[in-house]
Amino acid sequence: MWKWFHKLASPPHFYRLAATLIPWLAVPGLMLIAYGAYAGLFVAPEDYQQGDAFRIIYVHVPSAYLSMMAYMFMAFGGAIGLIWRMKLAHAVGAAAAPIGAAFTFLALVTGSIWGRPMWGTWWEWGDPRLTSELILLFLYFGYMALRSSIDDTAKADKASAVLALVGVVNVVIVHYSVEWWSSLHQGQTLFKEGGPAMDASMLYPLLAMILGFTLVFGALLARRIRTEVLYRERRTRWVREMILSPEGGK
Amino acid sequence: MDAMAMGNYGMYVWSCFGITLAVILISDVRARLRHKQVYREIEVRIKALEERK
Amino acid sequence: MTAKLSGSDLTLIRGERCLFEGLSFALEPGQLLLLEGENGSGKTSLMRAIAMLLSLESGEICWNGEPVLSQRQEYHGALVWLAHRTGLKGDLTLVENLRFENALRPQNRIDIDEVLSRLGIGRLKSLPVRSLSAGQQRRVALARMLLADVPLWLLDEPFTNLDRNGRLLVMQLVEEHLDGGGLCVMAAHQDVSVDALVKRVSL
Amino acid sequence: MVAGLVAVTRRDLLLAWKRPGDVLNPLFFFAMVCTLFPLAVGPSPEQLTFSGPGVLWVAALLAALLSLNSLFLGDHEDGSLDQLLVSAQPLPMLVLGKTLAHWLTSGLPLVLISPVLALTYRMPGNVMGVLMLTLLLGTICLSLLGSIGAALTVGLNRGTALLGLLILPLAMPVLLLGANTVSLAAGNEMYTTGVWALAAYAVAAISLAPYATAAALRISNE
Repeated sequence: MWKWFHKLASPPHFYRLAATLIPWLAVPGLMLIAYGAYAGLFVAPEDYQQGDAFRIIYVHVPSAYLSMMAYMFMAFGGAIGLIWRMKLAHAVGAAAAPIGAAFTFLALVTGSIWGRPMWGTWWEWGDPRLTSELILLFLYFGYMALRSSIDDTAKADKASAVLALVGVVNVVIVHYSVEWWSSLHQGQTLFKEGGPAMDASMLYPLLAMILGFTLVFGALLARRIRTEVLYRERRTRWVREMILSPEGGK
Repeated sequence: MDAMAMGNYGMYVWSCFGITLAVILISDVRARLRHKQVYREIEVRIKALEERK
Repeated sequence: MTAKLSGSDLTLIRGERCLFEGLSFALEPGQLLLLEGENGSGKTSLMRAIAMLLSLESGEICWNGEPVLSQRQEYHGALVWLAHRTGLKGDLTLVENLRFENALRPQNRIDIDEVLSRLGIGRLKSLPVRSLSAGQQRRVALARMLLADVPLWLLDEPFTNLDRNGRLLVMQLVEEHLDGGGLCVMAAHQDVSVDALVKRVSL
Repeated sequence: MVAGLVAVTRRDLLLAWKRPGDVLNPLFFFAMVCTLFPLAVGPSPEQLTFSGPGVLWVAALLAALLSLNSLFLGDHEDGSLDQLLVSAQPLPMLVLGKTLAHWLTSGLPLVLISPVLALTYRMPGNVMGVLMLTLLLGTICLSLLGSIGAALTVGLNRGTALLGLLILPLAMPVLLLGANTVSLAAGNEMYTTGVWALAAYAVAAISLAPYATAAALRISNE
């Protein structure tokens, strides 16, 4: 197993592998999203309480899920990069940040749009999930701000890896402390305790959307990792040969 | 067709789906542009080195 | 125990530039390793890498045959680092600074006054360091080095801000250190004449 | 082991003694922020008693943040940070020493003068006690969290803004626990859960933060 992992971790190998991987992730992902969106919008019955507004769940939940997953990528990428000094792992961390921030923003926007008809306001501090999501967005901005303020890539990688590791511990703490905080004040939440009552025809589109979003996230991530790898390896021989070779490595 | 109206929540539901599509598209386009830009920068530097040799 | 410092196949890349590649050296007790090269040639970076302040791209530094990465505390306990900046607190007096250094090395037993008089800064004891001249501050940093009483000296441009007899004093101290079986790595512009085996690395 | 910690703490306290300005500035800032609020919102007593805990806690958080930027900056500039990184003493211990000295010169004074400001917010005596307790635990957490941020940004001279952006999201649970515990006490409800949570956070921070700070220092001092 170790040999496989080492082979994958070698930048030139990963750079080419990722290129072929992107369509294999993007196409099925988009198909799943197409099915999920159609089924979620038109096939699934409306929620007996929230009516059709609950259909926003099909984009809100996947985005919120990905905003967390991207941060995990940043933390694990950082940890592996620090412990085994693997540039590729740092590249994964650097690539995941902007995508994670995009999905966190998406979760916040869809959450507040969903809240408008439910609570009558665009923002309800009482909802613990939205508030935790907002703090997560600040964590992303902090990570990206630190990374952009350090010129030397190697140092930026290591410093932001430490911040991501400290941050991932705090994401958990933020989640529980915000839950405790909102239990003090009777804020309304989007979900009833167990979430909207979901029968099968409602649930399948959601699973499809989550899987579809994850695959699309994988494609976006793979593309950004290629760029990060290319930038970090810009002085190496394999990059020079690739660029000078006739068909290039677009 | 009234299905589109989403029980007069249409504006909220469609704006959410629209924004989602927009964010995914923008992320993809920005990722592609960034890759092209980095690739071109490296290409220019390496080609310049080659000429000088 | 024959204290021994060696570096094998050291490579360091800073941003765009590769400062040195495949560099190796070995240092035995009583020997001086002289790093030569103009400004910006990577002398300080190599010194910082030897002091484990900088991580290398590849290659390994060993102390007594063992890689330094696996014995950071012992290795740091056996060396003293003299850099461009003196590393002294300007607001504190000379004695307060040195007393702090001593507290970090509880096991040593060299008397402060004897060292200060040796370096000719005995009468500046109660002045805040920031009011001293650059040369005097350099001598205080040298005092810290003598007080540390450790086998390995890492000196980065030790002669800066020193007048003629200051430089002679440094050479004398290095010679005594080497005679006593110590090791010294020095980065300097001008040539150094010492009656001990001098190994040179040019960058 | 502890020799390093004691030595660094003593040196930093000596330094703070010689530069009282660095200690007093955050206190003035704390007092000023507490007076800004009534000016902005109006002096009505119910308003002040209701928002007192929150305002005092936010002001304490910002004051603590203000003094963090200089935690390692001075050492970085005069080269003594190099000496700490090359010392035989374990770096997390030295870093803990610095953070302890920082807390003694910034966090503790905040706690001590907070009752004076709490008076202006018509805070009853027992609530003031809870305020001081939560501020005591909270400032410990803030100093430790802030030392990580200060270590990450020491070589960048980007000022407090970047440090704030890094640390505030991490400090939000501390603020949230602290402020709400005090307002619970003000409403004489059961507030001990918040205090235990803050204490747990402080213990976790004391045992984990120095390692993160040490790693961050080694990275940013390269």
